[in-house]
Amino acid sequence: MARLRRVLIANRGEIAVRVIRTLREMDITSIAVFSEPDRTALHVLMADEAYPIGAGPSRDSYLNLDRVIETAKRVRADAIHPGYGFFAENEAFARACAAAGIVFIGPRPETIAALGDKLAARSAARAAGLPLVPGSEGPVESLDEAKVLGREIGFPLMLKAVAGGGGKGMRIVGSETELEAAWSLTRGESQAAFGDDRVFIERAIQRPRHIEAQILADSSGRVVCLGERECSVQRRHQKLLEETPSPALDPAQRASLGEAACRIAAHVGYLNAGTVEFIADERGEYYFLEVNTRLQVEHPVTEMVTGIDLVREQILIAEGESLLGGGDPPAPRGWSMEARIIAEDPAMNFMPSAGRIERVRLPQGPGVRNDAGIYRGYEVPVFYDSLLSKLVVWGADREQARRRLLRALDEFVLEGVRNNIAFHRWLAAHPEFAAGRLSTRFLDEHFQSSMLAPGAEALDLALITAALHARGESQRVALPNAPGDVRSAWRWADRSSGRSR
Amino acid sequence: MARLRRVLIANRGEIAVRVIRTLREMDITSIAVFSEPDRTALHVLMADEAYPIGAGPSRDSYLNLDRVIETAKRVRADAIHPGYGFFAENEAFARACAAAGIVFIGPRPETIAALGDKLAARSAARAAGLPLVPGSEGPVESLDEAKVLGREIGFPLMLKAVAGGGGKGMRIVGSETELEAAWSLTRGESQAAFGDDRVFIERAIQRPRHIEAQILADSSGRVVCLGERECSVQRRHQKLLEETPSPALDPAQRASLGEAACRIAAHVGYLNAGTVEFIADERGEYYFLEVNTRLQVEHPVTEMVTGIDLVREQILIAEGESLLGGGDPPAPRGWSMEARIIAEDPAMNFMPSAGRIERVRLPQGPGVRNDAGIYRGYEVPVFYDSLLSKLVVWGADREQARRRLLRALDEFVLEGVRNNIAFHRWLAAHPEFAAGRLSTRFLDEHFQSSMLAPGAEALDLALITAALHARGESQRVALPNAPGDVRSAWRWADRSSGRSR
Amino acid sequence: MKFWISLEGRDAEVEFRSEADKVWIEVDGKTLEADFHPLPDGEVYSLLVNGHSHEVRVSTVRDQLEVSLRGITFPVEVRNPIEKVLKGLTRASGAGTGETIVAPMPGVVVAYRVKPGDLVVPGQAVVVVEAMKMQNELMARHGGVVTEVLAAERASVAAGQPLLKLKAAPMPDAAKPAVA
Amino acid sequence: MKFWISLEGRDAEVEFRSEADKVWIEVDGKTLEADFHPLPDGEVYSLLVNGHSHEVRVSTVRDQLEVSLRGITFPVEVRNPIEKVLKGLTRASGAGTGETIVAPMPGVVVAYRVKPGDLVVPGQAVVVVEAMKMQNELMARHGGVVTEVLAAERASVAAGQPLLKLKAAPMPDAAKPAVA
Repeated sequence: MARLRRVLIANRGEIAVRVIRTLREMDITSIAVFSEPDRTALHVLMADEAYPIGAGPSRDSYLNLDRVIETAKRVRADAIHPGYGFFAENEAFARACAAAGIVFIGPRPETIAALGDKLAARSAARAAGLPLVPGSEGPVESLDEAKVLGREIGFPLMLKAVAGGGGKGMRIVGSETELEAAWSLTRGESQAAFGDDRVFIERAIQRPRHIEAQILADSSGRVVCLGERECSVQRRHQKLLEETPSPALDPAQRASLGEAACRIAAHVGYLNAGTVEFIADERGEYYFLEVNTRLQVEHPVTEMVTGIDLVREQILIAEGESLLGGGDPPAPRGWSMEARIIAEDPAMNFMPSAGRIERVRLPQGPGVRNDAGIYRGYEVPVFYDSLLSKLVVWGADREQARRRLLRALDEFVLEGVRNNIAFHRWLAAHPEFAAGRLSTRFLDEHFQSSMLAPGAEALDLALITAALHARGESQRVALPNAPGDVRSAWRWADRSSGRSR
Repeated sequence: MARLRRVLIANRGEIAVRVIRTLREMDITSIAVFSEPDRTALHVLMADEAYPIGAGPSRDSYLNLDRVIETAKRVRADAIHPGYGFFAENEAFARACAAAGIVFIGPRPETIAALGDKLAARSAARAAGLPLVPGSEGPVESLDEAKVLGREIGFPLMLKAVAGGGGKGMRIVGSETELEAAWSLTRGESQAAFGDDRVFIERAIQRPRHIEAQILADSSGRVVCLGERECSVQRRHQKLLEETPSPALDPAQRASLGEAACRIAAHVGYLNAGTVEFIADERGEYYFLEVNTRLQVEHPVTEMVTGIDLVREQILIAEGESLLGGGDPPAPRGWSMEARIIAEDPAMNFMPSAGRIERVRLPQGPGVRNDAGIYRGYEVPVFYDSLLSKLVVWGADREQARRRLLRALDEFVLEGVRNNIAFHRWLAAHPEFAAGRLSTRFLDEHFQSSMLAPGAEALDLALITAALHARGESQRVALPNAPGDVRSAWRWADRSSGRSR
Repeated sequence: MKFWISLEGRDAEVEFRSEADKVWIEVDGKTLEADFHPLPDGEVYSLLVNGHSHEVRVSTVRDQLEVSLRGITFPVEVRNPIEKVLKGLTRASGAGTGETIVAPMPGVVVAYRVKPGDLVVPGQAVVVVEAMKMQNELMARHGGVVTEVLAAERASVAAGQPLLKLKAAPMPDAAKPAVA
Repeated sequence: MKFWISLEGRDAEVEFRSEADKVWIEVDGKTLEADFHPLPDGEVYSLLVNGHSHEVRVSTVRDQLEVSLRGITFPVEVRNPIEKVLKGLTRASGAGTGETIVAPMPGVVVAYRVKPGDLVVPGQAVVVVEAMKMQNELMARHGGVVTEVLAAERASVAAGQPLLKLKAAPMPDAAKPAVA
């Protein structure tokens, strides 16, 4: 296949910026697309070229398939990088690219389709000999069948929507009596959410760890694994902090997990970069979960320890080159962690936040990498997800990486939009985290938002600051609130809701 | 020796910030000192503690030995990190620390003294069996002796002040006839500049490369070399871009240069981090130049390929620990380059520039490290050197590092102070640089400032921009210049001087 | 100068003095001294308190004064003594006169959990607003009886836009806010 | 709208039209179209010219308009046609009336290379100013006869401070500036 010259990025925010960087290093013209509110987004400023594709809501722009394809054709893009989210795992989009004679930088459409279906993925995994969480072979047809399975597998178990994903459409069932209610609820929700009421059953794992393997596969059929990432620290099924390697695996487990990931990739004839997700129980036994047929948000930690540019590999593979230039994966060096810096308000139960970045000073120096989608003065739009930046650190070992993360969080200045920097500071300083004892229930077990309340020193500083402010404008001090005053009402409401969790 | 708890950094700017970062990662209290104009400098904002030490001029603050030592004692610092410059290679300061019971994080005072004297250093190198540029054994007593040597060594040769350094007090002499004038001139200048008129003679090397070896030595007497750096690209003897490894050395030469560096370090009983500088001729033969008894500005490139935090090693060594935890130096991985981002005006013959940082967006993403001393709104003071930031990149090989450097320079936004970003873009894109054909004469041979003149597209953009500005304030357009108008006069003068070089 | 400053439920009388780059404040009997210097990008100060270096920011979001430091932002109120008294009065009557729930950020009203006439207890979730692809419950602080619904479901709402009005209803004291 | 814009020795008449976020300029017969949007931190614009993305900045340093893009900064002058004419006149006489050498940045006067009465040729170095630990020679553009020395040696001088006055002296045309 010919060398790519012009690549359109069908995405926005930090991942679009991330892809632009590698394109520039490869001397390939980077083409951004943007919605109206994104006219001055960082990916527009940084791309070689940028073209409008519609209004703010994703469906009118970044998820407007015809508009994106039409634009790519008009500007003579010879390939499209989908980033993650939006069209990244969309079979129809991949097919539309092919139909338009544009290279889709990712797996083949049929692979996306096959692995997008949870049950098809499960049976592929079974066929490839991957360990699966004990559960139903396929959709469970009736409540009675569900009860029988329940007795076999044992409670608690998981009711999962076949069409679900990302934590949506799943429910833990503690006992056979709970099963009856859960059965109809889950099917109803699944029907409503995904237009598909099929559900299946899995054993519920008590304190699961989320561990995933990064794979690359090229058109010659060669598959390699570039190690694993642990992403156990999550809130509402959203990953918050990822690291590699996983502190949970010993070398034997690591090797076996990597081989398992390569097996399923080879089995489905995978192409390009992908991630095989597993859950591991407390004994370190791992079970296949699903395959993400795209670049992951957390891919940088793998880049930090391997020195490999995954986006570059994606592009070379799409050009028909052999992955890693035909060489073997390098031995990973050291440890890496990524903290997702998100626009959310810890005092309001981590509700997403928007607004203008009034002041920003990204952490810098040894072992620190920022993948940011923001800059000073940038208005964070309300239409898209609330990931502002990814703070990635590298250390010679886990402890150096953790201390470096703390250091970087300490020097991180980000004001104007509420964010979770203080939360990450709490997390990185937590003894259980330092000990690597993680699970997807970490926050349930250890976190309360009161832990982010300012300490005595902070209050003294706030007093000084408030006094300086008052001195500055003693004449402009606000009048006492009117009865039933709007502003204070909602503030108190929000604060109490935040504190009450 | 006991663990260090409170370390004072007797420096400012990016290197003070650099040291603070490692101290924080080691959980050591970082103590900054600052001159009046540096009250809001980044190292003051980032340190745990910060104390004033006097007025703007260095001699009144950062070079005020008594004030610095007195402050360190008053705030109960148990060690001082000198950074580079200021007191970094000052024997008296190191002794003053010892006298005050404060650990000096660097070599022993006598080592600093011994290696600070060029001739003593040369004889130490000779004794340790290092290759030296053919020249006089010691100071040359008379013009006649100089002539004799000239015939032995051959012209062109170098007349060097014994007390000189950093390019000062040296003169190339092309022939015996030139020697007479040069002899008295050099001695006179040397007397005036250093209060010491002793000079010595070396063979002049035509297109020298500057290659230096990074060493670490601990109190057990163990010495290791962490590879070399090539710093050949210089202007007025100021390094502009450094890289590791050096494209000039083959593995055998690299090993032999490293061993030579360790030999002289061992010979003088070196302690802590240091750099042994060599010059190499076009055949790859290298000769000992001098030893820098401090951390170098360009140390980050070594950190990028080894994964070692050199400041951390300095501190552990100062605590009496064995270097690298007793382990062997890791095999270097990949390639790293550092571009010094300097406040200077390419249109005014690279005259240093000062002022306010109006807008800054540091490059980020994979393989990019910034060691910056600035932030938006910061006033660059006129008292200190003009290094604003160090842009450091890593790549799997030299070409990836070079392309990444170009990419990072492309996304670097730095406005309000004239700087050399465009110059570095020219450099990194130059075919001779890409080919690794470097020498300290690189700029003399390849650069003219007209090469930084804006191209046709830039002029079109400038027209559009100027028009937008005029539209915005068509009423505020400046009146025609008065005769002999001040502003335009100096501007033209400066521009012509810039262009004329 | 004298101020009343309330933050994080702490209500303090602050005596304030400043001179050049130095500021002294007296609060709860203790004296705090700081060297301060303004920084760019808003009302930001570099503070040196006994040599300890801090960056702090003051901002006003929808009339609410906030202080940010080390990634934590929390509301502060500054009043002079007379206002303090008035405030006390209005506060007392505040809970008695009802409250308005507003959208804290731009988004879409997903669903109301209550309808006019419903009795709402303090801390009860009353409306769900979707913003940035996440659903968020807004709660009433004082509670009361729902009098008005001010925005339709599925409607896009701006930050600060009123969604729901509550009329005060008698509450057990326990339900009264600890803060204030 | 119409302007005369001079930059890098190029002197162009520019016809200018704008509408919402779009701007069109006509210069030397060709038309340039751009989509523009202001960015923070000064007068900064994001330009899309045929889809190509650029960030440009305009600033005024000591009355001199400058444009910065991709790390290059260069002076620009914008005038309307009438001014253009006047300018022409004053320019012509400019060289004839002498010049003043000023310090381009804060520093210390190290040494004067000339004294009152000396004849200075165009481009000749007249004074050395040390700034940021480097010595820098300032040159005269038109040259002439030194009339006044305005700052003492070793004196600290501010940016823009006059150092030396020259009275015009007859010059061969060759010495006249090519630019302007």
